[in-house]
Amino acid sequence: MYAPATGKQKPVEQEVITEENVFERPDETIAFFPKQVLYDLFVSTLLLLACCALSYVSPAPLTEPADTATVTYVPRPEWFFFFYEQMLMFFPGYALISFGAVVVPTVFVVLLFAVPWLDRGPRASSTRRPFATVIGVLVVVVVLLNMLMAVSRIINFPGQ
Amino acid sequence: MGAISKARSQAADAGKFVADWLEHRAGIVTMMEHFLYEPVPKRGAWIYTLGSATLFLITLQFLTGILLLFYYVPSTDHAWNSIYYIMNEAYFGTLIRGIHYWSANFLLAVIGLHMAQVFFSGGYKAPRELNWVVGVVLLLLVVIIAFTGYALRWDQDGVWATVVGMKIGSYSPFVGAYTIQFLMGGDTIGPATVSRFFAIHVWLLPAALAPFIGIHLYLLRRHGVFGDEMEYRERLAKLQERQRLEEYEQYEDDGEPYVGRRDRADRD
Amino acid sequence: MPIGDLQVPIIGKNVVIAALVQTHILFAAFIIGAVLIAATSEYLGMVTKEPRYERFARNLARFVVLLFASGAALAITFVLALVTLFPVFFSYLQNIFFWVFLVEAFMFLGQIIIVYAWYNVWDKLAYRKTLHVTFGFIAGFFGLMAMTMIDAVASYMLTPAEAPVTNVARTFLNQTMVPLNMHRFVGNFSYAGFLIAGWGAWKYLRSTREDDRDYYDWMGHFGLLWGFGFLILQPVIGYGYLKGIRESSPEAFNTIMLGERAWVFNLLAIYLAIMSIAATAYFVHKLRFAVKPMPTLRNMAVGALGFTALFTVLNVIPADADIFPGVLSFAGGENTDIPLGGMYPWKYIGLIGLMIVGFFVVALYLKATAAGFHWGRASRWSQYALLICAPTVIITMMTMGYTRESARRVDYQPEGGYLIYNCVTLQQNVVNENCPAVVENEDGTSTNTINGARVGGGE
Amino acid sequence: MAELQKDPMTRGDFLGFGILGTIVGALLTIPPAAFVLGPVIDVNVRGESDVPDDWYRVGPIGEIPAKEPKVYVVEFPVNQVYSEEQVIEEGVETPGATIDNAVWTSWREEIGENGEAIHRIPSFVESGVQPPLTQEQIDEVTANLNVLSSSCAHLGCPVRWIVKEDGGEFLCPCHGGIYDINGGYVGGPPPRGMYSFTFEVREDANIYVKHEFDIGGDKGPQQPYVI
Repeated sequence: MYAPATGKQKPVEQEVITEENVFERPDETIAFFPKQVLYDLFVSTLLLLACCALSYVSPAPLTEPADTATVTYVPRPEWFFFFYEQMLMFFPGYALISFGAVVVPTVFVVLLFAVPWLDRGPRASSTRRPFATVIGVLVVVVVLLNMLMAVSRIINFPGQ
Repeated sequence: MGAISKARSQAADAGKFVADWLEHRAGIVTMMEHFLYEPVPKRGAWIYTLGSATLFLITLQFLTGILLLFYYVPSTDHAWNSIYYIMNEAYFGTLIRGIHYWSANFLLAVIGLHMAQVFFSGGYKAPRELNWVVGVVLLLLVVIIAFTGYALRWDQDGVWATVVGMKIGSYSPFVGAYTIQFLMGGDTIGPATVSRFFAIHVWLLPAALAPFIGIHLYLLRRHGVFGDEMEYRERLAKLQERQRLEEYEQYEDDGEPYVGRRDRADRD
Repeated sequence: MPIGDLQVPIIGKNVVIAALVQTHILFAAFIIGAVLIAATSEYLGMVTKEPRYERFARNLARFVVLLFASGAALAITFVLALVTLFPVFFSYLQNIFFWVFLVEAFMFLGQIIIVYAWYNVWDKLAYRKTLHVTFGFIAGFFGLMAMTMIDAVASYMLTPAEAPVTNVARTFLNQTMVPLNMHRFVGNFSYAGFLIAGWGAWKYLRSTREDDRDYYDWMGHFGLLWGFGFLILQPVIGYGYLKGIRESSPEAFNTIMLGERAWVFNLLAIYLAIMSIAATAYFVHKLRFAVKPMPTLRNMAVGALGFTALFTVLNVIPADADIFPGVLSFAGGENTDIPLGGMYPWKYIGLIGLMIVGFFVVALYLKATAAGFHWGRASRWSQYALLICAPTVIITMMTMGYTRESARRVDYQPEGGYLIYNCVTLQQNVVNENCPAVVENEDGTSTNTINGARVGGGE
Repeated sequence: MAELQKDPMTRGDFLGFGILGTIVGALLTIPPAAFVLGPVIDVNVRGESDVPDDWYRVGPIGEIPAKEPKVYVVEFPVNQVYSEEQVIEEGVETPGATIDNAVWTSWREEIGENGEAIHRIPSFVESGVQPPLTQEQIDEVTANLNVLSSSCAHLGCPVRWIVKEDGGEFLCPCHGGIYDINGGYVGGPPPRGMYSFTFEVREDANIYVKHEFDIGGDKGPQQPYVI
């Protein structure tokens, strides 16, 4: 934990900054209570207002009761599964469907868990670790593009 | 002394008395002081609000979720009607369900941003690896809660999304058939599916979510907030300065003019 | 036809348009790719403080500035040719995409201003390098935006959305807009990269001074990294693109994949084979000069070269491989239940194999690049490999352009094929009711809002 | 605060605790596991499906047109949780839960030598059906009838029939899977053709169906039955 903010800590000038303790204490700190809590509350109230306004402007959807014998309805996933559904398209045929639907996401989640052990470089800023940043940006771009492709497929498909 | 100033001093004494009484018994004041006045990085304060926004949205989900529980009935022939009742008959029903729905969407977006912020600012470096792992567990829990929650309204969207989701699940090698039979409560969609999804969405996963959020916050306070390298600009500058000085001394004694470290490799 | 029906005497209208647009794209693709490569190299120079990045960025920027004018001239002539030779079609397109063309024009203008300014203030802004680098990236961004707008029009021509034009979302974001834009974005880098590599190799073979040899050897390496690195992403994006075409314009898909234009993709497979074998061989050869020698990994790289050759062979076999009856045609011939959906298994394995081996070799090579190389000692034939890649990439670019445009031929049936798929024919008649710019009048007939012609076959 | 009292622990104690703990732990987890995994055990170990193994009426064969398929709705009673028959008999008299499926029925279509389609609609059906069918009439109908589940073989979206100039095709609107009128695979992401029900035709000229797919000799993976 940080040394307490009250006066007793060692005067900073004498402190010899080494590779290990450079990230020990940030240059300037603010107390959590007044300042940071205010910022957080500001963002939270914005979100709350947005939720309340949206819940009247476009209410939570409730289509007609379920009918499992329909042939006219087109099921669509929620927006946050768009990229997943579009990604399935890249694994055709019965040999690859289970690969693309389950194996690839599990591998992605396992790699996500292992990120701190895959990128062990000392420096944290993204410009100082190009390999991790490039892969991070690639993943984000692929997800966004897949989402965009899914949107373009959904609005253009004769589903309406 | 006027009546007002007397009342004020009495109120102040009463307040002090209560605080001391509580402090002696529960040590509440020191704990609050310890938590509230913890030093946090200053420069990037606005970016770190993403984490607390996620926390706020999850609490919002817990609250509105519990309120919805007062009216929701998890059975195939009542689920839709109970939600119709919430939306049309219950006072402020549209608001409560609206908040639950919209803060779910915002929650997933904000979790994505929060994860990206931590990844690109390197917040998972030692000693904070565990916090990253707990974060990923939280992400998975939230996504599964979102998927199970979508089915509870038992309308066309909900049921058919579950059917497609189950079919995708059935493609997983070895365990596919068993997992979806467990989730559907049999080998076809029916009343058991609603009650299972209800149990998972309302209690099983949130009960798993709460302690992990606790661990996440505990680890956060244990190692302090790692914001971004911009928080350590001056300290990094001092470090590089000291390293450069050390390097100069090393060359002076062997008498050669100093050449950049990289080119030394090419020259010999 | 409102004005006289112009016919170009010998070579015909289509060849005029094709010649102009192909050359324009060869210039424009290089410019968009090169501006971003130069800006990145300048940034790398700023970070690693090595003089060669700076020298390369400056030379490349000068080359781009020189090429820019001729590229732009070709574009203008191309538009003029379109307006004169295909007036109905072009006004039809202009009606639908007016704002898109306007934005594209301004993006083009922005790119011109910034690229010229960026090159001319190179010394003046030397003391504020970060600002100068950001200018480079802004110029690149403008170029990409111009390309995105053009891609909206190009993807619309091949896969028009069946929605009325007022539905802007569907018209702009039609089925193949995103994959086509991605395919060209990655293609520009790969194209520019291979050309830079070829240029570096050519100068390396002709250079006499020691430091020139080092510099051009490095330039060949840098160009090939861009070229091959982005080339291996193309098959996946191409697959997504073709899926989009099949979903919204099945006949066009059949023409290029199964119909009489299918030979084009065999050609493409051959180009892909040449480029990937040459690039992998170059990487394997260069690994010998790594500062940090990696003997085991280098042997694996040789293995990778073998695999690349195998996968390219798999790719080059034509789909209907009954030339060797029984041997190569997949078990059971016609009614085999193909495990990969409609894909021919060996072509799919070939492409995916090429990509995975490509990733492995590039990652290995990047690891060696991080530690640095001893420049200036590359062998002659490794430079010849780069020299072969440059013309191959130019022909690939042209073949790909030819495929996309000829997909709308749809074996010539309504008056020689379509200009906008299922909507405007080559003789510029609107043939389909649900064409966006067609208006349903009360008496049931529908008239084309542009030339007032009654819809349903040219009269 | 009293300091922690650390009495030395022998290896024996440790093993004792370990074994005792595991036994008690196992005993404590088996009942909840069985409680929760009940349905999985029923389906896999005891082989019972939620839908009683019986024939369910789909609809008359007379109304199926020659060239295009007709959709019927079949209602399967679902014995799950509180809607089991025995439970309803003992308890409160409530209607059991049912799940209805859309079933595409069509006459088999073959491509003749000269390339145009022959529709195998039995002659006596075209000229109006008199209910008591003879045995060979039933055999002819059973041989030429497609009874297909409307759930797409790829991800289970409801498949629809779109009319095109020469006949039509089954299209799955989710990802563009295409099947022909017999349910055979034509194009798109599905790994195989449409699933067909095990069905039988009885004298009363009605189709009866079981709640299971007839994968028979047909290749391709048989995914668990979802709807």
